[in-house]
Order: sequence, then structure tokens, then C-alpha cells
Amino acid sequence: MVDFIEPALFAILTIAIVAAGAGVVLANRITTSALLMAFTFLNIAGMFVLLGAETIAMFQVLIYVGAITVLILYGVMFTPQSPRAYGLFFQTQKYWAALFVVPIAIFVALVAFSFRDSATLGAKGGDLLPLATSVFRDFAFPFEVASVLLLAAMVGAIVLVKRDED
Amino acid sequence: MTAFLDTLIPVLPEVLVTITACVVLVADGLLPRGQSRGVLPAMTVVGLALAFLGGPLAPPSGQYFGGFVQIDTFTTFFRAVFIVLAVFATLVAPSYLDRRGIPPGEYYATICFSTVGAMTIALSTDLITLFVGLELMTIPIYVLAGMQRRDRFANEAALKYFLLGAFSSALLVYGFAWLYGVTGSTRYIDVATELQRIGLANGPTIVALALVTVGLGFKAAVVPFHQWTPDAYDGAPTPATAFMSVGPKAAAFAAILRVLVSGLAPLQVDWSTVFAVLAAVTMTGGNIVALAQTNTKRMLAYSSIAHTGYILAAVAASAAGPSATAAVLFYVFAYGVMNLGAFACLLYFDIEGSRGATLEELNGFARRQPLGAFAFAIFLFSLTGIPPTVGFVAKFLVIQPVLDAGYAWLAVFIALNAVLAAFYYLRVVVHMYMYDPDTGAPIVASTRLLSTALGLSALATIVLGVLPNSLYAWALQAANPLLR
Amino acid sequence: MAVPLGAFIAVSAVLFFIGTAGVLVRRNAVVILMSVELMLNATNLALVAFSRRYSSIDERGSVFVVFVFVVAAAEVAVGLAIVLSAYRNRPTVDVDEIRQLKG
Amino acid sequence: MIQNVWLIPAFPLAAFLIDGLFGRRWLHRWTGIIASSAVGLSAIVAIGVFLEVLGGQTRTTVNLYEWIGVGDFHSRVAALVDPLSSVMLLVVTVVSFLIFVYSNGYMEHDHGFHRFFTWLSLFVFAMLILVMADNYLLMFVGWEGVGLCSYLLIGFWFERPEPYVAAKKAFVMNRIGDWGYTIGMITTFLVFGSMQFTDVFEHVGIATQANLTLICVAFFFGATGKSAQLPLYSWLPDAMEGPTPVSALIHAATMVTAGVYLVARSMPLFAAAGPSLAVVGVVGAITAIFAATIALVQFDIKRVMAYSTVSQLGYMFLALGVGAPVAAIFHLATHAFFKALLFLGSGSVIHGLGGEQDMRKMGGLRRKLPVTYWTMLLAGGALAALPPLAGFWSKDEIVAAAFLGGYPVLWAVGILTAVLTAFYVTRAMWLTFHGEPRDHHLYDHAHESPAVMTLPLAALAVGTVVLGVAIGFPPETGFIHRFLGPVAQVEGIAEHAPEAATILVLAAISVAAGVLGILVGLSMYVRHRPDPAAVSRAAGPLYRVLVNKYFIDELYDRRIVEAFRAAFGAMWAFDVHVIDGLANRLGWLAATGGSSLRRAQTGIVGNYALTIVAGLLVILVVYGGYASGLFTR
Amino acid sequence: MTIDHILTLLLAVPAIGLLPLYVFRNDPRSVKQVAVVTTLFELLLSLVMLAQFHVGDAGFQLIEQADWLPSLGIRYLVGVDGISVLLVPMTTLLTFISVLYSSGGAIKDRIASFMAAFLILEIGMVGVFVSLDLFLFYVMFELMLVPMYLIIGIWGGPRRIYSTLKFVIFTLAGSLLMLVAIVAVWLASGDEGARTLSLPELLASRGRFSADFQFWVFLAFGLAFAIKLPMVPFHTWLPDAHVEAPTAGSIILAGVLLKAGGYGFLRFALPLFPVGTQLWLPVIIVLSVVAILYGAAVSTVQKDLKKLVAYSSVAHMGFVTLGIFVLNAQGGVGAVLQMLNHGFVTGALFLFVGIQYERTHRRLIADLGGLANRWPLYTTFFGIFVLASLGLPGLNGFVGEFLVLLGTFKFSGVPLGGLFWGPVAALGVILAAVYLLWMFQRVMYGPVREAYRALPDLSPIEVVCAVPLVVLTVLLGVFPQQAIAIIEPSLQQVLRLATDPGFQVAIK
Repeated sequence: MVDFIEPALFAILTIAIVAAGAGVVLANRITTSALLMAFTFLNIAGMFVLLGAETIAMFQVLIYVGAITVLILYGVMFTPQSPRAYGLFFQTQKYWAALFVVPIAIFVALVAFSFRDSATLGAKGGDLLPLATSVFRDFAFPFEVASVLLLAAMVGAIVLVKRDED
Repeated sequence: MTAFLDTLIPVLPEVLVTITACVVLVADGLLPRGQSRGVLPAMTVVGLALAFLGGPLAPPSGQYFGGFVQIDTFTTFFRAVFIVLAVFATLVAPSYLDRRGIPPGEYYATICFSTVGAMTIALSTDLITLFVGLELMTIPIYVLAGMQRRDRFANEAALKYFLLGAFSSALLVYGFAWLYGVTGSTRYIDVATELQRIGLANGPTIVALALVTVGLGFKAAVVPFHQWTPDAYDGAPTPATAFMSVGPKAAAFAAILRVLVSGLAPLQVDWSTVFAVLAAVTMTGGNIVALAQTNTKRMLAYSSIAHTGYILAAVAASAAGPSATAAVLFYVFAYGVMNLGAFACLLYFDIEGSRGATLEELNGFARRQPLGAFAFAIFLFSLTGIPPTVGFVAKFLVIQPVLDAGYAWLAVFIALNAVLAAFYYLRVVVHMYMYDPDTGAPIVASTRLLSTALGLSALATIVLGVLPNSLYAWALQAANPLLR
Repeated sequence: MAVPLGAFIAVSAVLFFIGTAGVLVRRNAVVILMSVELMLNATNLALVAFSRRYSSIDERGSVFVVFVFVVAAAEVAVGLAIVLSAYRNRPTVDVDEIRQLKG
Repeated sequence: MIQNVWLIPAFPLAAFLIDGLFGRRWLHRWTGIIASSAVGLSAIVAIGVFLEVLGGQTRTTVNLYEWIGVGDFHSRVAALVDPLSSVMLLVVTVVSFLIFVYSNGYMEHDHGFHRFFTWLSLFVFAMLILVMADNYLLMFVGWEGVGLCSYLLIGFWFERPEPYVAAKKAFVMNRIGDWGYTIGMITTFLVFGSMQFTDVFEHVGIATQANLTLICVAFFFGATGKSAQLPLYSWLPDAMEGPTPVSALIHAATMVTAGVYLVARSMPLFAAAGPSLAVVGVVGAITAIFAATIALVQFDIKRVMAYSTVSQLGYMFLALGVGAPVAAIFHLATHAFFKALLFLGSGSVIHGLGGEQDMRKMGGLRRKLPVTYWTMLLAGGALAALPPLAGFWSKDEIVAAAFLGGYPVLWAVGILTAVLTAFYVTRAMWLTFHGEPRDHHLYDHAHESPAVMTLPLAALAVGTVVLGVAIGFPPETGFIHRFLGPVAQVEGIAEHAPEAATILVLAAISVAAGVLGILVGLSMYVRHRPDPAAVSRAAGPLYRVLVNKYFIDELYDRRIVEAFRAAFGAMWAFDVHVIDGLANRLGWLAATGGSSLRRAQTGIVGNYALTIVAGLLVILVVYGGYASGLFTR
Repeated sequence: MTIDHILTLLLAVPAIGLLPLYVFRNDPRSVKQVAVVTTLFELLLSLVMLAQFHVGDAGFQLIEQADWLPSLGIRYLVGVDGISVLLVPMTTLLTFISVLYSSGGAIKDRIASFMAAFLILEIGMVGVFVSLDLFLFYVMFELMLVPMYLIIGIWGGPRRIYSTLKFVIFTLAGSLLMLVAIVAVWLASGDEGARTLSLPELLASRGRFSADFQFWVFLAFGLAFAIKLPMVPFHTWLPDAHVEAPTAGSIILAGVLLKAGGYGFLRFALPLFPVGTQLWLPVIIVLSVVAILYGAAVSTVQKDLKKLVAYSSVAHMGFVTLGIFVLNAQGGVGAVLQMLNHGFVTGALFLFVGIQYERTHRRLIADLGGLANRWPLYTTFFGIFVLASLGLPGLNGFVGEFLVLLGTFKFSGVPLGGLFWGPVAALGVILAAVYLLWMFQRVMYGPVREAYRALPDLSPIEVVCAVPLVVLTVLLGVFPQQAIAIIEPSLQQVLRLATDPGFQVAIK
């Protein structure tokens, strides 16, 4: 019985992720896309939980579903577009794109199944502490670099959007 | 506190560059508009110079930060390359920024941030650091490209560069994820050990290798992942173009060397042929399209793609041992000096509303600005690969491992491509020296700082061409750590 | 009956290439940005899943995810800034219309 | 004296340098005197040398220095003084001296006076080198040198087109011959390991028949160029565009005989190479009669002489061909005198008429130019081979040699040619000096030349008369045979010892032929005084063929030259359009490739991303192929 | 007088001259003086060098060396032997004459740059002839390229840009392939750490070059040299370059630059790759003979004076390759002499065409005529060079051509044999007379044209330029043995290396 829940959850999440992801790409309203994106993120957080990575799932909710989605919604609001036909949302090369992407996707997805280990084996719960230890002690250097990255991004974002003084 | 500082000693140059960026930002905020003009670049250069000098203070080689920082000759070499390029990009910029209303503090700071990112790549020991460093190097460049906010070309350049850059980053990091999945580690050494065991012949490794190839190829502007290059270079403000044509490229090759040559070394037989073909396609593609350009800036952009091809040839030849890596390093350095110089020469032709310079605008340049034209000519000859310039030595050094690795056809390709390239490089010289100036020729915008910078790099181009030994010896030394 | 690791990876692959398709087919720069975010999320899924393979979640895989978060945030911030600054000069985010640089 | 033989060319060389360097600015009229006295000094030395050779010094080599020596090839600048060369030295210097003196008068009013003597001196120098050389290579220096001077002097009056066109024609035709000479010379070296006459002739035996034939035919081809034989004769008549002393010196007395000298010099080779001598004889004979027929109908007095020279040179080759080199050289010497005299005489006439050369405008001039007339009459007689003039002895010697050598056909040709010769001489003399003046204006202004010109005429006339003595009787034991005998004493040539009666009969036939020719001529011109037009009508197509010189010039100058020019033009077109076109096409291809690839750069982000994905697909396929063994690396 | 380090000094003097040139760049008079004095000094120095040369030794002399790229075994290694020792003074003389002539008023615009280009060019040219390290040689080989590119492109005629680009592209195409070959030679020269590019060491280790390797490497070297020479069918850059180049540029181009090709064959290609030589020899010999005839044939139909002389160069350089590849002493010495002679004579021809052009501003033969009348001095000089060019015995042109022909007749290693190719090549000599005399008569002879009546004869400077060339033309024609004595030992040495029986076996 317990064995059955995991696959079921996985199936539900999978369907949600794929459907919502496809929706992001196909939706004709941008706000719809954004919301579907947030929904995808949420489902991925679920996947994380399923994989036993609750901390990551929490971050996922915070950063993606929270911050990034909001940022993007702001972006959408600041760049209003006049309504246009649905077809014009897509580029002319869509068939070409399908031609190239689909085989790659199928190939990669098939290859993915060569990993046969059980995904939930040996799952540890409550992994915030070890993760924090890793990030702040073992990965101190990349973390510092990442902080510089955020600083640089901040400066960049400001310089690009601030109004001219004169 | 001292202990904390002690831990920073190995990465002192990176820290200093970061501090420089912050200081410049603060100073920009504090100083009144008029004063900051001369002070900011001076501060930047001083900071970078300190970082340059700070390098030797660091303990010579070893791993720090729990094995996340690798200080060796390779690192030192690239640190020097990046700092030199940043200094140069700083020196040529001031008057242009002034004319175009680009905020100087942010410009210099962004250059510094990007430099830190590039330096991080050079000292990384695992894919995570590499990825973060790569992003730290690239994201400021997106900003740099779009910093001239009022300019539609700059907007477009930034947008395209950003979208494609983010896209390719995603490809790259997905490749890293698969690599991790295959090997269970992100450290180059462990990755290599594991790959040694399993080889290429399984699906996940293929996927990982392909994605990594594409991702890194994009950063280095390898055909067919190159198409962002001309548009981004073309639209970006010229000093930024000068920097982004060399800094990120050098960093990309640092990354390629770190990831492919050391991390993926076990698969070398597999990727090297692919890279050889990519190199041939890249140099030919870049050169042929450059041939059809009439805008010098765009032409130089395509030419930079071609040069990627030459460097990539040496990467593909890494079976030849340290000489291949040394050739990459030497070429990267040489390319940095001469290409930055060439783009910076375009600053002379800068007038409102024009991007770069059409060939016609260059007419008679030699009469109006003899030394500037002379410097430009030297860069162009060097890019062509005519002795006694550093570009020639670089080509010579590249051909050598390529032949050694058995890619004779690729060596012939390099030679023929150089001929092709000569045509469009020399056409620029033709316009500068052999046509008389048109009467509506743009105003020459020369400043002492720009001229000094150009003079120095022109001198370096020649001196390193005549006496390349110390640089090559250094490059050889720097190549050693990769090959254990 | 445990879900095999491959299934998670496969989901991540499908999502990744949905994102890829989004980049390829959409004209709106913001949607393209969203598609890139989908790709990054797919990466995260793969990373976490892979980290299971090595019987631990505190090591590299998860940490990598954290850094991808950071990068994604930075990218979105800068990206939106770029889109906005372009939009100010010319009110469009249609990448097919932003093509003055070519050839 | 022989050791100082180098003085002979040294004098003209010095004159050349002095005149050439200082003539234009400072020396002016002195150039003539300097040059003449230099050649005079040479003549004196030459006489000394000749006497010494006569005294028994039959073969001396005087070495100056090594000219070119590489590996096993060595050639030196050295003189070979033997009877043959000493005779030639003598003839060349003496005749030259006389012509130099004459030229002082003839060229007096020409503004290129100094230039004339400069080049003339150079010519003599080159001719002397040719004659004295002890090896084929040095001889070639003189050989080409005289060709050059001939070029310069034919084109002396370069402001008019005809002279320089003729000059170039002469040089180029000589060059064509020189091609043969070069082949002969180098092959000689390959076969014998040396180019020195003495080395080569001593080892004739080591050469195969084929080699020898190749060498001889090649040399003879060279000789036909220089000595105006078929097929390379046609430059000589055109060369008459040069000043008349030049025609006399170069195109009658000296340079054109170089070919004869070459073959005579190489007699040991020719004699050993069976068929080649026959070639020489036949070509000589054909040229002799061929040129004589053309001479029949020429109106330009110098052209008559020119064709006559070609014809007489043919005689000399005929002599060589039938194995009578002595006769050839003897004829060469006598011809040098009488033909020079004829030319100088013509020059005197032309000078007297203010430049007119057309015999149709002359007539009756014997009263106005008596010295010229009488001297030319003697020379004409010699040309017509009337005894006891020198020409008779030498020509008779040749035709007799042909008969005795067993070549009756060649003999018959020789006799027939003699008839024709006598006819055209008579015709020319008559048209010029006899009858009524046909152009009274010219006639009235005609005047005898000054002494500086007539004295050389007289001197030459003396030679023309007395040189025949050298033959002695019977010829085989005469002076010339004794002296030049060694030249002929080579394997393969039998000395004939015919009976005196035979000789006398042959001589009689010769004389008869000459007389017949004169009589026919006189009968045609004295009695009928035919109108040229009428003659042409009467003679019909044959006459047209002759007047047009068998259309050979037509063939050479138009057809062949045009064909070559067209071919070369086509080659140039090939160069421009195909070779260069290919290079340009490559460039065009690259540029076009660039422009079309440029179009792939659409400016649309999506397209770029698509390219990236396409690249990813390809790379996946390649790696997959590697992994599955589908592709090999 | 013995001067140490004279070869380095020869390379340094023009470079030193650049400095005052830069200082006085705005004063044309001083610029001219500096350039003339520098090149004159260089000329004298090269004569001293010639005097220091020990005639009769086959090996390299006056050697100097220093480390350059020690990690690659690349050295600065210079020296001369009999083959190169004469080419150096030829170079310095022609440079001096070019500079002197140009300072006489032929160049008015940007004179300082012009002179600087010449000085740099001189370094490259001298360097090519004294380099004994392939890397150094290549650097010098290319160093000649850039100044000439500028000289043609800036101071040239109306189509200068097409021509100069063509010149550069052609030359680069060959030389870059040679660069690949040089690297290949380096790799093959020894095991890692013991590799070298210096000629003496390469000669010692050439046994390592397999037949297959030699085939390809010789092809690459050959292509570079063939383009430089130029050999048919790689010659089409030459007429264009010559037509557009300023006079001094043409002199140097024809006089010196082309020689780098022939010299390269002798110095590097033959001794290093005996098997490659054997394999390619028939092709080169046939192409040489074709060049002789084809160049001459095309010359005859040229309308432009400079083009005519340019095509004649193609024919004359055909003799050079022919002489080199018949692999015997006569041919080889003839080829070297032909290089020298062609340098002096064709250089002089271009000088005179230039002098004429400067006065009449016409280069089409049809537009000229009657100049002999007005210009006796000019006519005399020009005539002498024309005659030397058509190979008149007694002048220098003959000696080289004759020796080459002799060598060709002797050579039997080609299909049909030397007795076929020799006479065929000799036909070119006839054609030379045709086109040169025809040109001479059309330009110099005939009635003088009204427009040219007032034009002056040679100026003193021009006479000074011409006299040394005339003297050499005559001296080398009358007393060539002195030169031969210098050349022959070294040439025999090269031939010994090229025909080493140890390498013949490699060919089947």
C-alpha cells in the first residue's frame, strides 16, 4: 500500500509538470504562462519531497514560486503588448524546432531510463543542517563567488533600469 | 580575523578585484560628476594593478578552501591574462563613456566583476565553482552590452546575448547535471577517474558530453553556436565589445581546458575529432562571413569567431601533450592583446549614431591619425598571422600540436583560412592607407589615454612577436598542471 | 514498488526539452525567459534525483541546486532589466521584431 | 707577333669604348678617324700575324683567361691562330679598314656619325672574336656580337620604320639560327667533353654517327641564319635599309661569311658525319640559284647586290658541301673584295644621287662617276666570273670541285647560276651606268664621290684583280691550297688530282657560262632597252613570282608571324581568363559564400537558438555513433 | 678590415636607420638623406662582408647564433655560403638604387613612410638570404611581404589595390602552407626535446624524413617558392603587381623578392628533401620549360611596357628553376648566376621603364616612340639592359642561361631527356629577342613624338643609379668566373646533399 503511494504521487506530479510546462509554452496569455510556470515549480517542489529533499523543496517554493514568479509577473506587467492572433505568438520556425527537439528529447528521455537505481532508497529526512554545513563550510568559496554574482546582478539590474538623472 | 584573512590570501587577486569594483561603485556615488571622470578609471587601474601584484603573494601552488581553489601556474597565467585585459578595457573607455553617457562607475565595476568571474573559472576545481564563475563572468557582460540604454542596438545586443546566453547556460548546466549523474562527483579529478572507468559507450555519458560540448562551445563562440557573437559585438558599446571579445573568450577556453582537457580527459579520443571538425568549421565559417562584411566592427566580430577556430584546433590536438595546451594559452594571450587593440582602434572612428565604422569611413585614416592607423595595421597584421607579430607566433604554436596530433588536414585548413582572413584584414589596411579621406569623414576621436593604451598593446604585439620565448615558456609552465 | 530513478530523470528531460521548445518557438522575450527557467528547474530535478543515486542528498547534487537557484535569480533579475530597458526605447518584446543587427 | 694577336681585336675595342663614351660630347668627327686608324692598326697586326703563319707557325693557341668554368665544363677566352683564321683576320681587317675610310666620306653629314663608328668598331671587334676564337663558345660570343652590331647598324636610321623593322628581322632570324648553334655547341660539349676546336677535332672518332649528324645539322642551321641561306635568308635583302658601308662590310664581306667560316672550321666534324655535308651542299646550291633568280628582276641596286650575296654564299656552302673548304674560303676572300667593292660602288652612286637607289631612275652615269664606274665594272666582272679577275678563279674552283667530287647535279646548278649571275650583273651595270639618263633631275645633280671614298674603291679594285693570283696553277699546288690545305686535310675528304685538261675544260665551260649570261644581258638591254612592264607581261606569272621573291616574305612576315602572334595572343587570353580567372574565381567563390552564409545570420534569436539545438543533435549523433561503433574516429 | 657580427649588423643597420627617419619624418630632405645614407652604408657593409667571405669554402661562414625560442629548439642562426653571399650585396645595391632613385623626386607623397617601408623591406630581404634557421627564414620571408604590400598599395598606380591584395594573397597562400610544412619538419626533426629548425642540424637528421613525408613537405615548400618565383601557373600576381608598383617597388620586386623563391629551393628544399626533390623534379622541370616559353610568348603580345618586362621575368625565372632542378653543377651555378643577373638586369629594366614613365606618363607601348632621338644616354643604357636581358653573350644574362641550358642538355632524369627539354628551353631565347627588340624598337625608335620633344634625358641621379648596374652587367658577362668560383663549392655541396645516393633507394 505504501509502495503504491509513491508511484501514484509520482504519476500525478509528472502529469502536472508536463502539462503545466507545455502550457507555459503554448499559452497565448502571458500571465497564464507565468502562472502555469509557478504551478510547474510547485510540482517540482513536490518531486523534491518525493525524492526526500525537503529542504530543497522549501527553497524551491521560496525562491521560484515566490521570488522569481513575482519578478516575472512584474516583468510581464511592465511590458504590455497589444493583443494579437494566437499564431503570432510562435515563430515561423516552429516545425523545424519540433523536428530537432523531439528526437533529442526522446533520445535523452530514453537514455534516462538507464538509471535503474531506486530513487527513494535510503532517503534521509530533515536535511537542512547538513546542507547548510556544506554550503557555508565546504562550499565556502563558490558561495562567496555566488554572493559576488548576486551583487553584480544587482548592480547590473539597477544600471539598466534606473531612470536617467537629467 | 587574521585567520580569516589568511584563508583569503590564496585568492587575494580575486578579492582585490572585487574590492576594486565595490570601491569604484562607492566612489562613483560619492564623487561629484565632474571629478569622477578621471578618478574612476585611475582607481580601477590601480586596483587591478594591485591585484596583479597580489598574485605572487599567494602561496605558489596547492589547493585551498577545502579543495575548491586550485592555485597553480595555470591559474596564475590566466589571472594575469584577465587582469591585463581588464586594465586595457578600462584605459580605452573613459572618453567613449563620456560621449555616450554611459555610467562610468558601473562600467568599471562591471568589468571588474566579470574579471572576478573569469578568474574563478581559472582556479576552479569542480563544476559548481566553474558554473558560478562562468555566470559571474557572463552576467556582467550582458549588462555591459546593454549599458548604453538609449541605444537600440545596444538593447538588442544585450537582449540577444542574454537570451541565448541563458539558454546555453541551461544546456551547459544540464550537461553538468548528467555528468554528475554519471560520475557521482563534480570535482574534475573524480569525474576523470570515474570516466576513465566507464568510457563513452553508454547513453548518459553521451548526453553529458554532448551538452557540455554545446554549452562550452557557445561561450567560446564555436560555429554553429556562434550566432550571438556578431550581433552582440556589433551592438554593444565599442569598449565593451573590445572586452567581451577577449575576456569571455579567454575564460571560455580556460573553462574548456579545465573541463575537457582535465575533467573529460578520458574521453579525449572521442571529443577531439569532433572538436577538430568544429575548429575547421568555425574558422572557415568565421572567415568566409567576415569576408562579406562592410562594417569593420562586425567584420572583427566574425574574425574573432575564426580565431576561436584556431584556438579550438589546438584544443582538439590536446593529444599532443603540453604543447597543445601551451599553444591554447599562448594564442589566448596573443589574441587578447591584438583583438582588444583592434576593437579599441575603432574607438577612433566613433561618431554619434554609427556602429563601428564602415570601410569607407576608414578611408585615409592613415593621413589623419598616422600612429593610430599604424597601430591598427599592426593589430591587423598580427591577426592575419604575419611575422614578426605575436599573432604569427601563436599560429605557429597552434599548427605544431595540430600536426603532432595527426591532424595534418586541420593544419592545412588553418593555413588556407589565414589566407582567406588576410584578404579582409588587409582590406582594412587598404582603406586606411591606400584611399584618400572622403570629405564627410567622421571626426577622429583620439585621446591621449586611448593612444597610450593602443601604443602599449601594439608594442606588445611586436615585442612578443620578436621575442616570444618568455611568454611561451610561461605558457608551457602553465600547461603542466592540467596534464596529470 | 519504488519509482526508478530513471523516471525522475526522464521527467526532468521532458521538462527540459519543453523549455527548450519554448525558447525556440516563442516570440515574447519574457516567455522565453520563463522557458529558460523551466530548463533550469528541470536541471534541478535531475540534480536532486541524481544525488539520490549516490545515497546522499547533502553533498554535491543538492548544493549544486542551491547555486542554480542563485544563478537563476540573478539571471532573471538582469534579464528582466534588459527586457525593460529595451522596451523603453521601443515598446516591443517580440524577438522577431528586434532584428536590426543581422547579416 | 702571334702572341700579341689580341691586339687585333683590342684596337677596335678601344675605338669602340673611346667613341662610345666620349664621341657624342667631345669627339664628334674625330670618331671616324679614331676608328679607322684603330682598324688600320689591326690590319697591320693581322698582316704580321699572317706572315708569321705563312712562315710556318701553323697552329698557335693564345690563352687569355678562363671565362666560364663549372664542374667539368671549362671554356676560356683564347685565340686559335692557324692558316684559316689568319686568312680571315687578314680579310676582315683589310676590308674593314677600307670600308672605314670610305665611311668617313659616306657618313660625313649624318648626325649619327659618332654612333656609326662606335658600332662599326664594335662590329669589327666582334667579328674578330668570332674568327679568332679557339672554342665554340667564344666563337658564339663573336657570332652573336656581329648579329647585334648588324642589328644596330641596319637600324641605324631608326627614325624611319623600315630600317628598324629590318634590323629586328635580321636579329630574330639570326637568333633562330643561333638556336641551332646553341644545340650544336652544347651537344658538342656533351659528346666530346670540350668545346675547344683542337680537342674536338682530335677526338672526332669517339662520337657516334647520330651524334655527329645532330651536331653538324644543328651547326649548319646556325650557319644558314648567319649566312642567309635557305630557309633563313630573307633578312639579308631587307638589311639593305642600313647605310651602304654597313651593307658592304657586314652583309657582304664579313659577317655573312661567318656561317661559311663555321662550317669550314668544323670541317672535321662535317666530314665525319656523312649525310650532313650533302645537306650543306644541296642547301647551298639551291640557295645559290634561288637567290640568283630573284636578283634577276630587282630594281633596287642594293637589293640586287643583296640577293647576289645570298647566291654567292650559296656557292660557298656548295663548295663546303662537296668537300672543298679551301675553295669556299678562297671564294669567301675574293667575294669579300669584289662584293664590298660592288656595294661601296653602289654606295658611291647612291651618294652621288643624293640617296636614290632605284636603278630605273639611273642610267648613263658612267660619265658622271667615272671612278665608280670603272671600279665597279671590274667588280662586276669578277662577280660574273670573268677571267682573270679574282672571282673567276674562286668560282671556277668551286664548280670544278663539285664536278670532280662527283656531284654533277650541283655542278650543273653552279653553272646555271653562273649564267644568271652574269646576266643580272650585266643588267645592273647597264641600267646604272649605260644608256640614257632616265631621270634628268637626278642625273644633273649627280657627282663623283670624294677621294676618301674613291680611294678605297680603287684599293678594293686592286684586290679584286690580283687576288686570283693566289690560286696558282694548277690549283692543287697553288699557294692557297698549300696554305689552307691543312684545313681540308681531314678524314672523309679525298683530295682530287685531276688532269690539267679536265680543269681546263671545266674552266672553259665556266667562262662560257659567264659570257653567255653577259651576252644575253647585253642583247636584252643594249638592243631592246625593254620597258619593265613589257618584260613583266612577257614573262607572265614566272616574273610575278620572281618579283615577289617567291612570296617567301609574304609567307614569313605575314602568315607565320601572324600565326604566331595569334597563338601568343590566345595564350595571353588563356593567362588572363583561365589562369588568372581561376584565381579570381576562387576569390569570388569565397565572397559569394560569405554573402550567402551571411543570410543565415537572420537577426532572430529563435533562429540562433534553433541552430544551437541542431548542432546539439548532430553532436549527439556523432558521439552516439562513436559509442555504438557506427563511426570510427 | 674585419668586422665582427657583420651579418647581424647588416640586419640591424636598416632598423637603426628607422630611428632618425622617424625623428625627421616631417622634413623630406632629411628623410631622403637619412634613407640614402643608411642604404649606402648597408651596401658598403655588405661589400665588406663579401670581402670577409672566404672563397672556396663550401660551408657556411660568418655564422652567428643565439637562442631564440629554446623550448622549441629555434635559434637565431645566420650565416652565408657561396650561394647567398652574392645575393646579399645584390640586395643592398638594388635597395640603394631604389632609394636613391626614389629620393630624386619619383616619390613625393609620404616620403618618410616610403623610405621606412624600404628599410624594413631591406631587413627582410637580407634576412632571407642569411637565415639558416627555418623559423627565422620564414619570419624574414614574410617580413618582405608587408612593406611591399604597402609600397604597391600606397604609392602604386590606379589598380594598385587589386594588385597588391592579389600579391599578398597569392604569396601568403604559398607561404602559410610552407609554415605548416616547416612545423612538420620541426616535428620530424627529432624526438621531443631534441627538435630543431636550424639547417645544419636538420641536414644531420634528415634521414628521419620518410619518402611520403618528403613528398608532401616538398610540395608545400615548393608551392611557396613557386608562387614567389613565380612559376607558371602561379605567376598571375606578378604582372599585376609590377604594373601597379612604383618604380622602386618594381625594381625590388623583380630584383630581389623573386629570388627568395629560387634561393629557397636551393637552400632548403633540395638539401633537406632529396627524395621529395626526385619525386617532384619532372613536374618542376616541365613547368620551368613551360614558363620559359609561355612567359616569352605572352610577353610578345603585351601592350603595357611593365607587363612585358614582368612576363619576361616569368620566363627568366623559368631558367632559374630549370637550372636548379637539373641537379648538376652547370645548371645550379647557372641558376644562381641567372638570379643575380636577373636581379641586376630586370631591376634595371624596371628602373628605366620607370624613368620613362615619370617623364611621359605613358606605359602603353603604342603611346610611345622615337625616344631614342631625344635621349641618347637613356637609349644606350636601356639598350644594354635589353640586350643583357635577351641573353647576349658578353653580357651577364648569357652566362646564366647558357649554363642552365648546358645543364639541361646534360640532364637525363626526366621523361624525354635533356636532349629534348634543352632545345625546347632554348627556343625561349629566340622569343626573348623577339619581344624585347620589338618592344625596344616601338618605344625608342621611329619619329620622335611632339609631346616628348622637350623631355630631358637622364638626370645625374639616374645616371648614378644606372652606372653600377651597367658595370655589373658587363663585368659579370665578361668575367663571370670570379662569381662562379664563389658559388660553385657551395652549390656542389647542395647537389651532393640533394643527390645523396643513400636517399635514392627510397624511390622505387
